[in-house]
Amino acid sequence: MTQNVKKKVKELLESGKIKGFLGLCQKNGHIGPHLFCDPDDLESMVLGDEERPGDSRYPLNKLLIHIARSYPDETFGVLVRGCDERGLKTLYTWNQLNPDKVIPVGVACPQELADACECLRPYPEEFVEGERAEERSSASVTKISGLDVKDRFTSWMKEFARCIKCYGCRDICPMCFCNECSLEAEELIHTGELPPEIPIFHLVRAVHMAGRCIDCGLCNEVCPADIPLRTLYKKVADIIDEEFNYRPGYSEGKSPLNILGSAAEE
Amino acid sequence: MGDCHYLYGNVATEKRVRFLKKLLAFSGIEEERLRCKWVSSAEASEFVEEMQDFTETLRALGPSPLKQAGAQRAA
Amino acid sequence: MNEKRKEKTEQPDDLRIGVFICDCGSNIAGHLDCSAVTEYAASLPGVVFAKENLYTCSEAGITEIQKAISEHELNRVVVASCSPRTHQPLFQSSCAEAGMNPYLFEMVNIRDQCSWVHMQEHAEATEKAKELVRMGVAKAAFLEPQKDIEASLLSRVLVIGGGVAGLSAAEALADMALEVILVEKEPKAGGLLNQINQLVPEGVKAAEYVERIIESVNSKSNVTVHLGTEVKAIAGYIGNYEITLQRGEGEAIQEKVGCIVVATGAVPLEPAGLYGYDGERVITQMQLEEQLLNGQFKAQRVVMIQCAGARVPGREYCSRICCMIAVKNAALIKDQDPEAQVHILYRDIQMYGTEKERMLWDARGKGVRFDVYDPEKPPEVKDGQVLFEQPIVGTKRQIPCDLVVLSTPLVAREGASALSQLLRIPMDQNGFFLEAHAKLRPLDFATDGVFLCGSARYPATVAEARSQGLGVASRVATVLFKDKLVTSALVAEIDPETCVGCLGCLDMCPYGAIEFVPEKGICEVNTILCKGCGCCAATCPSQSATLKGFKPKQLLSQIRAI
Amino acid sequence: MDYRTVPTTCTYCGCGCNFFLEVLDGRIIGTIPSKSGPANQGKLCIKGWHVHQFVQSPERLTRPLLRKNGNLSEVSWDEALDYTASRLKEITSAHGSDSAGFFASAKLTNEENYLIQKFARAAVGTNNVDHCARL
Repeated sequence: MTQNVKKKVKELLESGKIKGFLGLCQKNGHIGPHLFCDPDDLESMVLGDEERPGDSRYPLNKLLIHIARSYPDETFGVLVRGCDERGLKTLYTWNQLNPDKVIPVGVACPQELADACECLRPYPEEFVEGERAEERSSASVTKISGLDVKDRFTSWMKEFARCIKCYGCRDICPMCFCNECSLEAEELIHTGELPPEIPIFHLVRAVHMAGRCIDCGLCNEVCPADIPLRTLYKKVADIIDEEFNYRPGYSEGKSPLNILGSAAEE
Repeated sequence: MGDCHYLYGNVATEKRVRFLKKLLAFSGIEEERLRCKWVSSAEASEFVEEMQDFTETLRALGPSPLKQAGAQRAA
Repeated sequence: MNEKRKEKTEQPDDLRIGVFICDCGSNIAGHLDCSAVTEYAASLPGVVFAKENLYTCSEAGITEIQKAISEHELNRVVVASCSPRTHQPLFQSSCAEAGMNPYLFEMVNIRDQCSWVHMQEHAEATEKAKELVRMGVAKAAFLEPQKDIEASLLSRVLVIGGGVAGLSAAEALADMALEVILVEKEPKAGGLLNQINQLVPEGVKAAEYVERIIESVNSKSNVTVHLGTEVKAIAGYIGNYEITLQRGEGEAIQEKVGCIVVATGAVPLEPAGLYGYDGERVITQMQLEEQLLNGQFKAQRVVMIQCAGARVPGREYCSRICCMIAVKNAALIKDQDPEAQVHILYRDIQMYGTEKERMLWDARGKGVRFDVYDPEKPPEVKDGQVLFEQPIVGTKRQIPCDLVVLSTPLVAREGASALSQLLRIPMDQNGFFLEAHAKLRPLDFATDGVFLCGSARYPATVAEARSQGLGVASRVATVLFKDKLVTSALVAEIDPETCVGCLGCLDMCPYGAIEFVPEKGICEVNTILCKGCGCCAATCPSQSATLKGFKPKQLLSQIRAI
Repeated sequence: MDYRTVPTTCTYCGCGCNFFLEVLDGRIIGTIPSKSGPANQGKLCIKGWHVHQFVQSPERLTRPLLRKNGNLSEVSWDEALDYTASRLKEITSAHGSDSAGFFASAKLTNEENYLIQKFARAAVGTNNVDHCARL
């Protein structure tokens, strides 16, 4: 399954178009992110499927920010699925990556993963591996929307009550690039409480995801308490789409919340 | 709209409020609890009307679920 | 990922707050218990002194504050009285005189939205005043001393546009001994007046009128006129603008100025496709002016159609001056040839002021016919006739004529949006420039240092354009006749330690006060341009952008005191 | 340029969560939980997420400290071990084996923890062994 990606990366590395390729590899029994710099060293490359397709995905575009900050003049390749590509696009608008210095190499997600993710577009614009799976709409959002307002409240309160405030949702999030985080701002959220102030902690994060979340679902995967964060942020994205006709990573340009005035929107 | 002391401040606010109302609703907090209206200093009667209407709305909705949840947690 | 500096949210322990409760005569004390509020204020944390005054803003009240600052070593002052709009500057400067940083002053309004609106509810009003005072004191605890921002000023002005508005501004500015650079796109100054016949009500020839102003401007040694020249680039901000001018294909001219006046005017609508407009049998008022000016006018039966292309979907505004022009020209035609027939078809006549109203009655007296038409059923121009239907009675009328004159509106220049982007100044939906406030600041832009006059703002008569030009000169003078620019320190700041250069704030700044610095990879605030609106602070995802005097800590302490 | 992701095990507690440390040019810049870590399956607690911060903290102790004349001062491992051994001997010979106690740590491996209890029981002769994860 990795032949085409390897071939493409080998070409890019040999031609000197990229300094390195940020992908995934199997090492010490773990699948993890790896920067491939040597064209003869692509043996261990994998796509992140261990037991199930895509069960070992990582926020490669976020890691790329770390590298690019130190090496702004170098070009890097990066492995992208549909969501990663949306992430790249959004990070470009936030000036966190330079589109001229990034060469994405795409893989399309299999149907099983697309179903699990309820992904609106489980493939990047161009891909060298995999086949285009069918898009899926979000049943999880519909389910919660269907509840009575009181039941919705109770259900979210139950979910948020499990939070152990590990900040994993933020730390894994490829769209969280701030140095200083509002979730740690004493003025906004009481400190020294576990679970963190309900529902403020999670709603503050949800607000920050508006116009930004690209629905990769990594937050949901890293949550030790299994809080359905992806569903919450899917709804956030739906709202921004309904109200302003903008969906991060799908639409062009900046979030409507980051554009002055109303002329540029709608 | 746009007729703001800070040029586009009210446009920016309006966008956020539109988003927030729907987010609150999804989180189980009645969106009627959040209201944003522009009333100029020359529109005293509109302001009074608006405030009375909002007070009525809040009264009809009853105490905020957040308050109840907070009390439960404290107990 | 995050190594955040923790800011203390406890109150500073060296607080010495003084609270002054104002009776405002009986304005406040007549409707609530000021003594109770004063007593309550004294009990609040951090408050070391509380005093009730009959009038805090009076000489005696001010002395009281200043005395208390020195006697009780106050490091915060809270005045609970009227609107900050009225007296905040007075109280602040009084505190400064007494040696306290003026930014450590906080004002609470217990009059306008408290005593005045709860006149029949003495007890409730008293409670509300207490709450408001508690909020003010809570915020005051977190106030930080600031220093006013100062910048230099160049005593030179750029005037863009050499029509009557721009010329008048240049003339007046030069008379104030300011150096003026006047830029006119056309090879000749004078603007629309060059094409106009004569002015009302005096009957002065337009060309003579404008020529006199041009000569006056040219005669002044401190005015440089650049004809056939356009503004290519503008950088900088109030007090220190760098501008690039371009004359044709010639070399670019660099200039530095302190203020900019926009007087780019407007243009008459070219009514292509309207009422069979052909420029011969169906012409515009502007073309009629030229015919009258050159003595080419020969028609015997004239029909004028008002609001041609105006007050229609897509161009809904009233151009203000077309009714007056039509009446003026109709009367003139009648003066030249009393036998001529002149018909004006209108929707409603807008003659501004008593002088213009007089013109209308005079024209009627001279035999000009006026007929109203229904905008739903506009007149038709057909085979040397104008057909229209009289509203109410419903009679269909035909007016034979040999000339149809369309009164078309003034419309914004095509180049307006380019200039709007150069200067970052707003336009309304019709492409006219938008002043800071229609009533309070009609000649200012919200951007400091940039001013506006004439038809670039909205269609104006010659007299209005002239007076706006003179007015704008005095607006410029209020800025440039100071030694230096002093602005409030309550502006935004961006923490360079935590900013990640995401540009989130940059596009949200209505004043173009935020700049991305590529070498540092962060955004910075230009404190002269910043107006302290806080859009950046509300947008910044990392709280790196904050607004001085309105930091989350300061606002939230106030809110949580409720 | 040298960018690596180094798989390792969390030393905070005894759970044994796996993660990768992001290392750029010799500096640890981030922690990425391992999706295939059997104990944590891609999740971490707040301490684990911030491992990269303490590793390089300037406040971290990197050499043994010995209190001399009331002040802590850095000494060599040899000196520290010699001192500990001699004091252990002195104290246990004067007051008996149970006058000493041993405190093991979740930050150690199983093998190291085995060794410390073995040392306590077999070499010193006491059952006074405890562990920070019991707190």
